[in-house]
Amino acid sequence: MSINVLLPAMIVLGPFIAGLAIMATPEHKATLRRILNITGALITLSLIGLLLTSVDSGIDFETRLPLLPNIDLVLRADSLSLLFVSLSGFLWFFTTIYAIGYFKGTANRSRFFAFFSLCVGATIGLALAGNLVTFLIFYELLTLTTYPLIAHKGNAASIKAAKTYLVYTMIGGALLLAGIVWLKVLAGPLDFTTAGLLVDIPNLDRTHLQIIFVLLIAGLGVKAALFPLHGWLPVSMAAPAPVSSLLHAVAVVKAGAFGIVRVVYDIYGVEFTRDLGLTIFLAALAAFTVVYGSIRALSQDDLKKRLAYSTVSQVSYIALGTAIAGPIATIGGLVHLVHQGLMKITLFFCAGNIAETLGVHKVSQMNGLGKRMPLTMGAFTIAALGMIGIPPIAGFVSKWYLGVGALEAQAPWVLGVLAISSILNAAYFLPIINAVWFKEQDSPWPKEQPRLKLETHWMLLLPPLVTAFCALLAGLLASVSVSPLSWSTLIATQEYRSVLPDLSSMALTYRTSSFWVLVLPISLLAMMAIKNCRALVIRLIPLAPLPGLLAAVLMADGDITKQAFLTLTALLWFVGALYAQAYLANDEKRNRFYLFFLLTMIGNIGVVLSEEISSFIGFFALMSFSAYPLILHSESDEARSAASTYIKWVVFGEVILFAALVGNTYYSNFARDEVPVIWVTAFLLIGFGVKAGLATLHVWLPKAHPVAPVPASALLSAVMVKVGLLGWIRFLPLGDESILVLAQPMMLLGCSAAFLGAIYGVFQNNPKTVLAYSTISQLGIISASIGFALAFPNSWEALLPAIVFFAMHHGFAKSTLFLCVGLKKELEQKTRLTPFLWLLALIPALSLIGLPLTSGAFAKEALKSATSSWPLFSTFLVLSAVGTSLLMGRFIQLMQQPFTQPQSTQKRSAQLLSMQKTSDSVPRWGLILPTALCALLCVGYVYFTPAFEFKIHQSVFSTMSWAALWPGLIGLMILIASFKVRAAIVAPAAGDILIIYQKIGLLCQKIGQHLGHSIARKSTGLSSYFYQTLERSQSLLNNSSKHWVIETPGTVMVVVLVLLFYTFVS
Amino acid sequence: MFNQIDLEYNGPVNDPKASWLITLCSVLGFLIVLTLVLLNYDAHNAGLRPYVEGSLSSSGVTNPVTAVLLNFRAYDTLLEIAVLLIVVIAVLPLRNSKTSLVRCIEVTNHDLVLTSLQRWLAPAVLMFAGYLLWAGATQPGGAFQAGALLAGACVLMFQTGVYRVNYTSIMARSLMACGLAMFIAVGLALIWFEGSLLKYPQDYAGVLILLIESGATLSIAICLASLYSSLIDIPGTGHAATFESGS
Amino acid sequence: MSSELLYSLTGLGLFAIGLLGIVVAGHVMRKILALNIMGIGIFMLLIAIAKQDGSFVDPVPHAMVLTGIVIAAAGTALALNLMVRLHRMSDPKQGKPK
Amino acid sequence: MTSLSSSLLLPIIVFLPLIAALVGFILSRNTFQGQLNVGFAFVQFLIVVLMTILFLDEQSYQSAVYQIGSWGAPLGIDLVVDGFSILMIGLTGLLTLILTIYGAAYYADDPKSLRFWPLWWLLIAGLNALFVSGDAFNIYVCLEIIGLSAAALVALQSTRASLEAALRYLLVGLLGSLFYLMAIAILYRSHGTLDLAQIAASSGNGLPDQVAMILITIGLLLKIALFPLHFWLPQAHANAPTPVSAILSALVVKASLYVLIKFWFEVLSGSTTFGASQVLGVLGGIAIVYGSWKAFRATQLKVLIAYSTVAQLGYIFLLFPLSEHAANTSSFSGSSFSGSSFSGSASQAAIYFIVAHACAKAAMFLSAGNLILSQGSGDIAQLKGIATREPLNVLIFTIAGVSLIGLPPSAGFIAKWLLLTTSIESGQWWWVLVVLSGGLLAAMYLFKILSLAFDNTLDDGAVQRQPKALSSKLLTSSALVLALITLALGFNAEFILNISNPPVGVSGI
Repeated sequence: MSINVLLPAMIVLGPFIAGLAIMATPEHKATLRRILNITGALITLSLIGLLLTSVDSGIDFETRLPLLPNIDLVLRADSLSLLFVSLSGFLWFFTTIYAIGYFKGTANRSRFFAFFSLCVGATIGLALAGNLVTFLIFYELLTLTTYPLIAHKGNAASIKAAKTYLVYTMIGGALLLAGIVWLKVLAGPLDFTTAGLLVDIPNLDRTHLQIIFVLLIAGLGVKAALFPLHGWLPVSMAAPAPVSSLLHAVAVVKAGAFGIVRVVYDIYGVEFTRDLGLTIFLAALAAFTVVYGSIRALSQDDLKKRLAYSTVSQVSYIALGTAIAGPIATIGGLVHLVHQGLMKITLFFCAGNIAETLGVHKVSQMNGLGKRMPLTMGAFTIAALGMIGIPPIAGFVSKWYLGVGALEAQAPWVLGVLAISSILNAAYFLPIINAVWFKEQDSPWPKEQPRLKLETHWMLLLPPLVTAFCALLAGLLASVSVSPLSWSTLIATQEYRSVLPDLSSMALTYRTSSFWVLVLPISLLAMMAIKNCRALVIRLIPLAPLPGLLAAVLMADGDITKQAFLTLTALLWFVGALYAQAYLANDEKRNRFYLFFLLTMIGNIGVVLSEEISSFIGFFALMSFSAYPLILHSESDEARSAASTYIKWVVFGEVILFAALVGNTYYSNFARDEVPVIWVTAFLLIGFGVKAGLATLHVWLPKAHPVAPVPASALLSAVMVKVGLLGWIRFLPLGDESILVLAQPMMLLGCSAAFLGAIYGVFQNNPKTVLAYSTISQLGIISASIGFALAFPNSWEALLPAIVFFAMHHGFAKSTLFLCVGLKKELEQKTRLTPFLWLLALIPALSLIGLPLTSGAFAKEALKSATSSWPLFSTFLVLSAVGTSLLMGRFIQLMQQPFTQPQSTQKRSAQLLSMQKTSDSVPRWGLILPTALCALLCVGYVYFTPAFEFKIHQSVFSTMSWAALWPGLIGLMILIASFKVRAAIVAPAAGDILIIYQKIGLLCQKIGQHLGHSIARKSTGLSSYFYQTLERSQSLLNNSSKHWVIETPGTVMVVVLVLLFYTFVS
Repeated sequence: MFNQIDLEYNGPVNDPKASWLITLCSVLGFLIVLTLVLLNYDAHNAGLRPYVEGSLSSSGVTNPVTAVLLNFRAYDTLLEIAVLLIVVIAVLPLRNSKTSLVRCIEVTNHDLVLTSLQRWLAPAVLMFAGYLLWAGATQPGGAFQAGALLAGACVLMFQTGVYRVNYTSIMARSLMACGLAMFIAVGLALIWFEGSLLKYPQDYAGVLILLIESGATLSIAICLASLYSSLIDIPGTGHAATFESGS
Repeated sequence: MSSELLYSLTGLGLFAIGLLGIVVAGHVMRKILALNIMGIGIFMLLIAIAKQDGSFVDPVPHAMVLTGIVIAAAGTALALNLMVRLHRMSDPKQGKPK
Repeated sequence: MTSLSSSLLLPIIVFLPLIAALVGFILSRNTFQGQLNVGFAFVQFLIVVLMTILFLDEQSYQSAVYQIGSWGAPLGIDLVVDGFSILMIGLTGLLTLILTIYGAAYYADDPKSLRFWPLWWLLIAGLNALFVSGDAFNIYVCLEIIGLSAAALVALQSTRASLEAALRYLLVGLLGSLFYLMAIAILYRSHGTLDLAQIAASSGNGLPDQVAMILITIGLLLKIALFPLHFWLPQAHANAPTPVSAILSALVVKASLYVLIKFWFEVLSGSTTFGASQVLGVLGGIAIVYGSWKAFRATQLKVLIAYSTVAQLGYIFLLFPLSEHAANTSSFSGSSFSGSSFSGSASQAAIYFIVAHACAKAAMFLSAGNLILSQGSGDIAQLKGIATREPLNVLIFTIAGVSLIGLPPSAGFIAKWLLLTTSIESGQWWWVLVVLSGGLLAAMYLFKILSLAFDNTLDDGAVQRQPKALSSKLLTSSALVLALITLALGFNAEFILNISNPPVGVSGI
């Protein structure tokens, strides 16, 4: 007996022995039990570690015990089993710690922990099973050992849950057994073989194999909670939290999913399964479950129930990845096994924590929970965001690979499923996160435990933190060689020995150029965690973007786009941070603001620096989501509504972008002989268009920008929207070919945004809204230019610098204007300083109009010259200046008027304003100086920005042209002329066509709810169908069994006798 | 059939008429088939007769039935005695009284007929039982017949109520067990001496068989007597009550 | 018709009667009796089998009958005992179990 | 007597329990009664183990014969063991040991022990004698010993219910034996011998043999309690004292089954027909469903277990149709003889089922007995929340139940696996449905108990009984040992299958 025979057996036996020892431990000996628990888990963990290292060094592990003739009990360590074993062992350890904390001082602990150990032993055995029969044995053992855990509480709900669980799993087990027996008769000992067992066996009846496959999947699908078989999972949330974690993350559902993987890959073999036409069946089932689970989760108020439905949805990703039957999708599915485990266990830990500590069970009770339990909710947030698939958390990796894999396997519809699921995920997780962090506690906690030093017992706190951290790491370091992803890749390599493409091109490395730029902001962020340092950090924040500037200066590789954007970003963040110092000096929520300010900054700079897709999309997401609290900052009704609009569009944009980038990656790396399809470009346009305020996708802009604090709106409007542009420049196939189908709508949208935005903006009463519409209008010009580039690829070379230059110009000008809004008080006061201050407002305004001698004129000139091949475009540019001048005029006019607070604005901000008014009448230099700096930049950037080609040809005075002047004058005239008319018109609501979207959204919601309800009704019907049938048959049999009572056994006996005679003699 | 344990005399037939008919037809059919078997198929020519005849001389007895019972198929007989013992154990009271095997008690109202019958008949029956036992070796007869006769004598004696037998006394139990015990002892001893279970040495076969039969006779007699007494209520004695009181 | 056959048929008839009786009889006593009748039927059959031809009878069926009788007696005794005990438990006047 | 062989031990295992019975009968109750009986059981167990080892060692799976009185068949009676019977003997030895220990604890201070022990040992003697018997009439005597002692043991409680159950059981047993005896008479008439091997050698498919087979079948079906002749079983098994219930379910019904299998597959294999085997299979299938259903509906714990026995016996009867086909398929593999044979996977399944069910059911009865002792009531409704008070016994009950359902890892799983494999191999897939639904139904009644056991909610109306602690740890530990054996059998089936495979009949085929 050498080590390679003993080790797998020892790993399986470890938890079993621990379980038995615990079972024998008297109830009152808590310490002994704890020691047994922890040592058991630790020993198993270290044995698994040993196994891992040994397998890595090429030793074969196999324990084989004869079970029946021709059937052995086989425990074997291959890469797939190791993946699952390590996950179980690792999560078991933390769940044990958690459970010890959770069950402190309750009854029947020996029983609980004993079965807990046995359960994990069964899981590990299942993972190491080397053939289908061994798998079945441990699979059923798992069912049995889970039962006492679910029933542990012993109340009516948990008994019912346990019963339901059994009904499902027993039937599933029976089906599985039937399938396995049948298969065994056909194919002999069912050892798992990579690349499939059945391939090598000749003369198998295809129909039989198909039926067997359905039997097997039905059996496994019960545990994997595939659609019609998932009913037990939501019910069993009545179990204690550690059990739920175990059920959802470590053992049970994973066992089902793992079994499906085994059956498809190691028994049937992927190609063979596809041959039999079974993958599509499985994929459709899994896809439906994904969507279905999400829809059901939406309407659950019970937190654990919501999480349970989320599990239903998420676990099917694994099955989906398996069923898509392509190597990349396989990786996605397998890695989700681990990732979902990490994230879901975190969520359940957190749910358990709040239930245990505060008695909070419902989503509706969670308002303001973040203040009471910040660490727990932090972990929750990370995990929830990961579930949605927000990079760089683990969930994204899975979805990414699934998406690319789906395309690779010619199943683009899966992408749609992923998108819908992600949106739904966001729809049920984001409200929770919002409630937790950004709402005030509205009622006392149902059952508050006495406050400890930490927010709850450390044993309850540590596990979720660790697992959340792991989920984060697993996503961030996905490309590291020991990550779950690399592991899954290894497994997939074995399963698809011949057809695995080179995956390095889609690795998620999160690479950025000059990462050192981000070191300072990140370290500041880290320092914010320490209470005492916060004041210092806030002082230091303006320094954070400066390394970016340095990097831009040092950048020598000639990538002007990046250099320009980096310059713009760094400078404006610097200005914004400086401005914020003064603007938010007295704000209560300063800390939160700066936290997200920093995060957004990191995201923004990171996006600019990013070198490949993963880092781009990661930082992009970071920036987009971190901006949410900035918009929400005042927490007025308007702010809430704006922020919620914003986040919806962000999610929409992210999802579209995800699909687009998946497509982009696939077509640029794997589809050598296919032409990129048009939808990828379209999705890119839409995805980034949301950020870049593309007309019809712009509606969040005029709502969000005005409500944010001034520095935040400045940055939003000036920098962050430009990231959309950056995305376009990076990923669109600009300059390569013409995509007229998209170019025309793009130009049309750009033009209409430029004009209609201006006209709509003129009627606004809030200067910030006016500025926002101006942004839309200006971005319309950019969009139109991009459209132009799509139409005329040849012009791209000339157009790119012009667009970048235009973007910079707009960034500086618009931020100055926004900052000026904050100076409104000073502008109204008639001091010596006032004219200079007005100058600060006028310079960028004029620049935007593009009056001669301004940088705006430069920018427009550059655009004009780049688009000279189509004169109509130049005309459009000139005409757009009329709109801009209208807007600027309106802005100046509004700045002159005494600012009337809209009634709906919350009183608090008004008080804040009045407080400021009374407290100091001296000019706030803290605000003025950054504004001035910004204005200076607005004028001067022309001179220090990178050497754009056109700068060489043109001088400032070359912009002196009538074409640049007359639109402004016309605009001014119109403004003056229409003064009366406009005054009579009530300002229309900011966000113009948002109403339409809202209507559509409401409609969708209604349909969704209706659908959800009807599904819910149907499926509760389905899950209770069994019970009903049972009851009905029970009563039927009850009635009939009265007649069945054999009152005349003697007669019966002679009848049997006659029967025997008949069968024998005749 | 046995669904209800009906204790009512002359109670109604508890199976309904239909099943009565079914049963009747079935049983008749069954009977016909059995008869057909008997009529159409010849019996095996001689059965085991030739074998018995061939080995009779070495069996120690001359009566072939006794030879079969106590030699060739003695194992069956041994188990048969065990069957009897089972029933006795099952019906014996649970309380072991310490009184002796037989006691005389004063009975006030003598039943003259019974008493005289007992006086006259009992010794004769005893005598006849002894003869039957002895004769079993050569003619029909043997342990069971003798035992049954003996039991009859006992019943006769105890019916009067003068003699009270304590079947649970150690003596009675020893007597009941002695048949089986002796059988087993002889059987096992023969393994030791002859190398096979119940393999009588030819010279001692008759003696050993007689020994076994004597033990068996005693056991059978007292067993049957105890079975009888477990069933009846002896008037005025309260016998049955004491019998059942242990349970 | 030989006497053996007569015996055999009678035996079979008794067996059938016993069988019929055990199925349809009411009182348990009757059932016990029916069982005994069945047994006796078999014994008769065995005895008839023993004398298939000529003078010398086959002793083995005889031995079987003797053993069978003891066993049947024992079984009957136990059954009667149980019946009596049940009877004593029930109401003596009604004769039905309580 | 050259060397010790397994056949030499055959008379010992019959006589040892007889001696134990006599000792128990003659000696009054004393303080060493329990130890004495356990000692006997232990010695018997050792002998059985020795015998099994010898058998496996020297006989190379051939049947061993012991001629009583050196007469030899057909004149004398032969004791014969083959693989199947050695397995049954081994099972008896093992269960006797454990159940005797349990019984010693159960009857530690009970006057009923005076009646219990002799009857107990006589029953064991009957079982052992039956399993080694090679003579048709001897089997009849053994069946009567078993039937009478079992009925007497059921009556031990002397309650009205138990007396009724015992009387019914006794009468059914007698009736069954009479059918059997009738068959023996017919067989003797046509074959002129009582030795099974010789009957087998001369048997064909004539009408007399068929009639005999029918009579044997109906008689033994009555004793085995196959649906619809199970009417006596639930009451008998439920009203008996716990150790008796255990042995009744575990061994006594199996003894009749053993005889039936022996006749069906070895002695009169030529006269069986496909139709008859299908009838038995169908009845078995109905028994599975019906028994499970009745078990689910039971309100008394022991009745539940008893009905579960009815259901489980149904599984074993699937052997008949399944091996019918196995025989057909084996005809082309060389050994061609008409009718069915007790070999191949169907018989393996049945044998394993017998062993698995014996251990599991005994464990279940013992743990149920403990629960009833502790709770003071056999009502299922009274078991609410018992998992907290008697966790170990609930666990044992569960393990046994798991085996009955056929979930791994347990002996029951292996048995069911074999059964399913055989069903599919022989193309009779409908039995798969029966077996699987039987498992589900079994799960229903088992988990009904478990749900109650885990239920901690308090009823207002329920009378709170004062739970009693069990008097002896032996009660629980002997049940535990059985449960562990059940589990252990689920991990290596080859041992059991090796003993019985290939079973060589007395006919020496």
